[in-house]
Amino acid sequence: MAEETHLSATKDIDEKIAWAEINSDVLRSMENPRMGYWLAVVVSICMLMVGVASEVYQYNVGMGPAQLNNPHMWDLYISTFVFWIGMSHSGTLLSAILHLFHADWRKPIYRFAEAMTTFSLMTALVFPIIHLGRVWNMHWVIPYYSDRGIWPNFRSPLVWDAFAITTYLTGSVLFLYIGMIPDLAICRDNAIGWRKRLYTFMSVGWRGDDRQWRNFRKTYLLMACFLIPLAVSVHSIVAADFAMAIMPGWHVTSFPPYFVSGALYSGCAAIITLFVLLRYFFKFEQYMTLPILDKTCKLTFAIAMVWSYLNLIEFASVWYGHDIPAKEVLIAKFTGPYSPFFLGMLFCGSVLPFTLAFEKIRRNPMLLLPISIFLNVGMWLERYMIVAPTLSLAYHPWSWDVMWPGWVEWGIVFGSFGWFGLLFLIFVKVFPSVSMYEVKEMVYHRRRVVYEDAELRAHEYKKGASGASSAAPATEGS
Amino acid sequence: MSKIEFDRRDFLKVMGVSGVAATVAGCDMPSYITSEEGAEEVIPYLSPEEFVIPGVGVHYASTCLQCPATCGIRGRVREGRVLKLEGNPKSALNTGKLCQMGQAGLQTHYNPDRLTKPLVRKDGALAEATWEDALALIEEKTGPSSGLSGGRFAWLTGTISGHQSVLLKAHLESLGSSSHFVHEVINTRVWQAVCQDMLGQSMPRLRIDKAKMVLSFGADFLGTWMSPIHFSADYARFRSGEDRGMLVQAEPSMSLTGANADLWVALRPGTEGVMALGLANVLINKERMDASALPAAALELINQYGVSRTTKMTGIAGDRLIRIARHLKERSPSLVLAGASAAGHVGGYQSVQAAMLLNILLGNIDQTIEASGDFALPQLASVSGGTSDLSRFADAAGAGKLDAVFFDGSNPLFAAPNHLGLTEKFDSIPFKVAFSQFMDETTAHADVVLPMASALEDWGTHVAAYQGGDHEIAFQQPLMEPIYPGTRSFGDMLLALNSMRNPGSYDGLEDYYGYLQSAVGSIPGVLKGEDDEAINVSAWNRILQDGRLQMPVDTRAFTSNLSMDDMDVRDADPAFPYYLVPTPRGTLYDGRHANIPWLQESPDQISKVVWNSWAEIHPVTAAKLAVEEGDVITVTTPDGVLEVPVYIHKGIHVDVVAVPMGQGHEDYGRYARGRGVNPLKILQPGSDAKTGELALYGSRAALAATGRAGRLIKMGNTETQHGRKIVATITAEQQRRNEGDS
Amino acid sequence: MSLVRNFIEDWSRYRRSIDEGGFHEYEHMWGMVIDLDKCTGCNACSVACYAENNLAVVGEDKFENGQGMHWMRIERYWDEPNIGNERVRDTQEHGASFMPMMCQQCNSATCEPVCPVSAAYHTPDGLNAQIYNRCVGSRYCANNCPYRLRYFNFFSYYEDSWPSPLDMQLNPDITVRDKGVMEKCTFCVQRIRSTKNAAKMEDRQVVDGEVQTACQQTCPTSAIVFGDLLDHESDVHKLWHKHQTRLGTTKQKKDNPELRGYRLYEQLNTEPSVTYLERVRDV
Amino acid sequence: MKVEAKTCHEQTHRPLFTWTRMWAVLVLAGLLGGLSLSGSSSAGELMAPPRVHTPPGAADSADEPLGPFPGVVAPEGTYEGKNVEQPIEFPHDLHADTNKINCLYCHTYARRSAVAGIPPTSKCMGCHNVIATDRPRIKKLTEYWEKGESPPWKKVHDLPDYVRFTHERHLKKFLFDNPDMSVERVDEVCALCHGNVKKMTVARKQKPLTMGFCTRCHEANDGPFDCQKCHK
Repeated sequence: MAEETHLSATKDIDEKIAWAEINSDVLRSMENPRMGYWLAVVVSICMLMVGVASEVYQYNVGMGPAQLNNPHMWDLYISTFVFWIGMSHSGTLLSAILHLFHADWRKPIYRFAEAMTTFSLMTALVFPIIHLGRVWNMHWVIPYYSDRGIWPNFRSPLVWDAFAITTYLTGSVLFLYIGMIPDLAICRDNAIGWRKRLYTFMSVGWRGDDRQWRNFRKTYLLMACFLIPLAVSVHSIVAADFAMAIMPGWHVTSFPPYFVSGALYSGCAAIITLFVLLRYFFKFEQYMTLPILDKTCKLTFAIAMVWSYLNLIEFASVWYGHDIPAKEVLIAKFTGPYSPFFLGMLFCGSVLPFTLAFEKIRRNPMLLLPISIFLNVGMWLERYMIVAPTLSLAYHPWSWDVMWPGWVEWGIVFGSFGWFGLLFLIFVKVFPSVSMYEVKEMVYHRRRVVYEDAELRAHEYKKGASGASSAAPATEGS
Repeated sequence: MSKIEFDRRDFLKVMGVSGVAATVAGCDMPSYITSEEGAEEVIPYLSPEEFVIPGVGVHYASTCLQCPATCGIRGRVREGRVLKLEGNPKSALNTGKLCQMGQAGLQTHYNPDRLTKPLVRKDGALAEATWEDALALIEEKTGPSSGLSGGRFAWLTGTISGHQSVLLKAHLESLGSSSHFVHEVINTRVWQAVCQDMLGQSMPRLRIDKAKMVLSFGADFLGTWMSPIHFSADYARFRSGEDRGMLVQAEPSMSLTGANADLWVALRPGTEGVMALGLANVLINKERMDASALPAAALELINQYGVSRTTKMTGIAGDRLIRIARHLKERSPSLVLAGASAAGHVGGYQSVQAAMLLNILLGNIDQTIEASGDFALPQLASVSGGTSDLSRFADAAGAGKLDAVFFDGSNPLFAAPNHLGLTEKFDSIPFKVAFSQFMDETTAHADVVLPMASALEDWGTHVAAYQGGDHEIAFQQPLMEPIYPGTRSFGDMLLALNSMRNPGSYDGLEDYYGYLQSAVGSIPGVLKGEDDEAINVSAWNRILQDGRLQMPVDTRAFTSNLSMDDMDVRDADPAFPYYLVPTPRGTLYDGRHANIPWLQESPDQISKVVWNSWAEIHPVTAAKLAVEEGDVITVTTPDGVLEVPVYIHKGIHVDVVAVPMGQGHEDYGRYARGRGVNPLKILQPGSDAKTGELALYGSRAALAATGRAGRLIKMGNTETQHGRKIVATITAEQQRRNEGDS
Repeated sequence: MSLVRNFIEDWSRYRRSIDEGGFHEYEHMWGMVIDLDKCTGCNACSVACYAENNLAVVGEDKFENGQGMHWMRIERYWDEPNIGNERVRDTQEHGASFMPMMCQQCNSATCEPVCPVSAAYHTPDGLNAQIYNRCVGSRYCANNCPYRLRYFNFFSYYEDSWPSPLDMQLNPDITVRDKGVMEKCTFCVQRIRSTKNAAKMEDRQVVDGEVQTACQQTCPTSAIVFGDLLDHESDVHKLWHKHQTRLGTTKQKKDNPELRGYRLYEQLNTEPSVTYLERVRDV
Repeated sequence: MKVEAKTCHEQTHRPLFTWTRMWAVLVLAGLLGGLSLSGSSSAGELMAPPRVHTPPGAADSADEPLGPFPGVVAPEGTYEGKNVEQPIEFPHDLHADTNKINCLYCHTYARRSAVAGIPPTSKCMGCHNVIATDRPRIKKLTEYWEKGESPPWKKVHDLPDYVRFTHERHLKKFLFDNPDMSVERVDEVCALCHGNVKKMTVARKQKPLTMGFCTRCHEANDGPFDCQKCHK
């Protein structure tokens, strides 16, 4: 046991793991779901139903029951949309960016992060659609040939959103899929029944010969390079939704980087949450080791600092600027009716991450679970604090108004979490949530490292040892 | 005649569905939109006039009956539906302009709560009946066979004029009765009495546009006083140019006119006259104005009201008094007006008298107060009402002097204060017939309810009490055919009643329209035809197109008969430290517009409150009561209690609580019922000695916080501009300097 | 080469047309002047607008939620920031400040570029049009309007706003808006349209004063002046120049700073076509 | 599923992997995504049938060619309207074709108003209290007339309520301001949007009257393109 902790304290992964063991572990995680799993599925389906019911009601009655009113034309829908879009960035970060940086500790955890990307995008995509007053005309935002021969307004950030999000969704789905092909092959070889058919189709005849691997690597690298600018652009465009408006508190130049950093931040926090959960429920202690958790936390901490810094920049630029209404909004954020949320956001977003500065906490999953969740609560509040206070306190004092969301709005936001959870639950049982082949690569590298320096020491010993006798080197006889 | 009749009536028919298609929402879900063949019907006219083109609106002139000012209107008629009302440019009174009440005339006409069938009270409850039954019952009770005669019968109406009033008088005479009670809550009776007594003319013309300064004691001439739209146009001229006039308004709580004043003075209610005398005192003793025009009695009365005493009684700083007096002297000609808040007291007559005295002292007579004479045809002239008739009616009813009463255009049971105990007295009257469009408080207590055609479906002539410049008869003509066939024209009813009393009269007239044509035709020198026997159709049509008929103005000069009585200012009762002011507003008026959704949702001009009642109090009072905006307070007078949410602003005297009249209906359709409170109910007894008008502004009240937060629905969430340049203000000097030419 | 030429042409056109609100090819340019000194805040314009434009009465609950529809609203302020507030310290000695607010028909409007489907766009008449049946209800335009003068149909108001026979009053020249549609003041475009139609049928130009907006027509003090800013004989154009208010600027430079004309929030460079004349008080 | 530990390197199976196959899957996914986004029908294009380009003359007798007359490019597109049950089966062919009655004689509002309007019943009776009074349809008409009401005609050419179309302006452009046209040939102008009514008894919708139909014609005849001109 002490050995175990010692290992986990130092090594990303234990080089002694047999590849067969890896396969069996990961594949086991995909089989015979337990009671808890079904419970989780039922719960998320119920949440989803709440959302669907609210949306049906809203579709028939109008946006009124959401308590939207004249100054508050946008509210939870848009802020939650931004939140989910943000979530989606972490996957890309881990799988694409770190892939380029050859940070191989990402390998055991990038798969579910990538899945999270895809699913949160699918969740986010729902919101700009349902927030439309006339949902049945949503496709007018997409340029397509129609009898009327009219086109969307390409100056509008909302149209850019439509492009950006759909592109990004397609991209990340492909990336997720391509990355899975070798693993799907493994599943195929071990599956029977409908799974067999599914994996056979999806693994497109992968048999892992040399040429396939070479092309595979090329494609994967290509996709990674393609995805990174996409990820950055998506959230910059979402930021443009606000930055392009002239409203005080929105019309801020630093919004795009601010949004991107916030996105990565919330994404990483979400990864930590899922990391801990998967590690616990699927017994992935061997792969999702504490050192990796530690590294993820360090990454999160760094991004949190960047985010806080950009926050400060925004405050300063407003404070020292001449835009009086913007200043009023800023002051109101600190003192007005929304101040509890705003201060809460500052606490969760900028103070709480300092706990990640301590290694003890970084390596304590049970502690990290609530922390990471609170980080995300903070990030959700951030988005809400971008939308609501500005609208409640814009240029024209006559229409100043504080408004609290109605039940329909809450219902749909609530349902979106159920939707995400459902997708993710299905994923972990149908697809390997840990990348087997890459973990194998990782293990393989570790072995090489270990054995090579062992041989080196042995060699030096033979050179320097003339007659002198001491304890035989560990490698002797091996 | 009949030819015109036929074509008009056919033209006024509602055409097909083609126009009403607009009511199908334009852009809802795809499924809703009807554009496939055969889905809609389109029904053409039978044989329309040449100028009737579907899809093209035609404008017809008529007269607005939303308030007694009788402005001229023009209705846009399309496919037989009147869509919009505009002011009639031909009318000298409102020159093409209209107020919000006038605009909302449409919703009085199209109101979903209108009465459509006659109702007759059977064993305690009103039940639907046919016109025949209703009229038979009326004949039985008031016909020749009923033996009813003399003062046992009475009419109670609102302000009435023109040929309706002629026919009504004829009906009264046929019964040998002379008791015609004319009831208006918002009236100018006291002002008229004072003018009559001091100048010999009850309605002199007021030239606000000629005045360089207007000092108004609570005369809300932009909102509810006399003829607001006419005065608004004058006001616009008064305000423009290098000699831009100055408006000083002294009143207990801010009216719309007060909101536009250069100087608004919060005055202790009932001391208007004192302030006027104080000003006169300053003008004579400080400004050395020539007072030879004034009688000796008035002079020594004035001398009693030195600055110090005036200040003590009115609560206005002495230097301010002196400054106003100086302005009055410098800016001649000026104009001093006294409105409801001055007249509505026990000593109301004297207050108005004092104001008029000030006019005389300042030499405004024949300058800004012009002789207007009487209306050329006295039988058509406006019988303008007041609240004194209400108390007289209450007394008569209470004394059991009335057997049968007919009501029209007035809602006494809503307006009567509790102390009159009118409801019981009213129910004690054996036979009550209501000619009404709506089921209001009074109608609900009637024995027979006859549904009347709306103002936009009916014929009539009207004469304004206040004539702007040239005198005219305002013509009211139908803008569309009656929505409900069950309703009948008031004129037709009067004809029917008359011929019921003495059959044979008005023979050969098929209806009121015919009567009007012949009656107007008989006005000397109006319808100059080739032969005066036949109606000159073109001349008649011209009148209908103009909607106005010019009458000769008699230029009788003023006869001055100056007198002055001492002020009658009552001291506050310590148990009831506050003054209760039932503010009239140009929105719901005296409550008759509470059933109009547009006006219910149109924010109050001062407080911006909609759909509800509120009590205005000063921040100091609010601090005393420890209430915030929207908290509910109780307003208690010896005659009753109100529970209202407060609106706090500084446009009100510290000792005053103002509750707008108009809400608090128990029964006036879906939009009015059970909404807000009615301040008129809890007013205290007391009336002006001279005219007998109720002292509406003379009540005292005690305030108490209930600790509950009420529902105060306001438009807008700020009272201030937060330093932005939204409404910028400059001084009159700058304006005069730069806009001399205009 | 041609690219350079186009650029130069456009630029010079822009410079020339800056007085007409920048680079636009206008037939007309409808503008307004509102004299805040004449405005008595009587609300007639607001009700006239309800009558003319099929505005829904939403009822007290929805009004309380801020879901009311008043294209023309009269705002009332108690303070006087630019001449100091000592006159309103204990009583409102100057009365109230009324502000009639309707869509300012900005020439570089903030609502237009953000509409995803171009339902909000600028017409050759210089109006901010709102095409109801094109609107998808993203509400971005309303968020981006600094004057907060766009109103959204949060419900199917038409279902209970006009119980029969009130619906017979509805104006057939305007769509009755349904839920999910943004709407706003149009300067009574249906009146403009029909007047232009009449003029075209007679092959002539629209003359000044021929088009009257509902609010202008009913205003008891004639505080509202409406007309074509391109027509240099029109009253509205004369008033703009009398008060030295110009389009195409974010700050009015006047030889005589005491002239009363100003546009609301023009520092935001929204180019409103509505000029307000300052309120006057005799102190 | 049954798990037995193997690694993919020890696998042997059919060599079927091809990049084409892989990309096919990807393209498929992309298509699905795209389709799922572009929604179904909507208010804007509800009455849009498949746009058909029919050169004049290629259609059935009911809209047989009325040669494109000078100064006007005829709008494209056809539509098969259903037969509408009218209170009286009014024979357009008899009036307009056989008896050569000008369209504007009855639909007289077309040149004075936005709507063409159904002629007032008095106009029908103007002739028919003497002509063909014995025919059943005329009998029916006379009944209506004597009851003092008009027949409740069904609207055949209807536009959504947010569309404003003025007959007068179109007539002005195509007929009165068109030097090559004379009022006698007005039926050709009407036929641009109403099909060849002369060949029908009860009018049938012959043209789609969709926004595309309008805009294409506006494009061809340089009509206005300002949305607000036609949308109210």
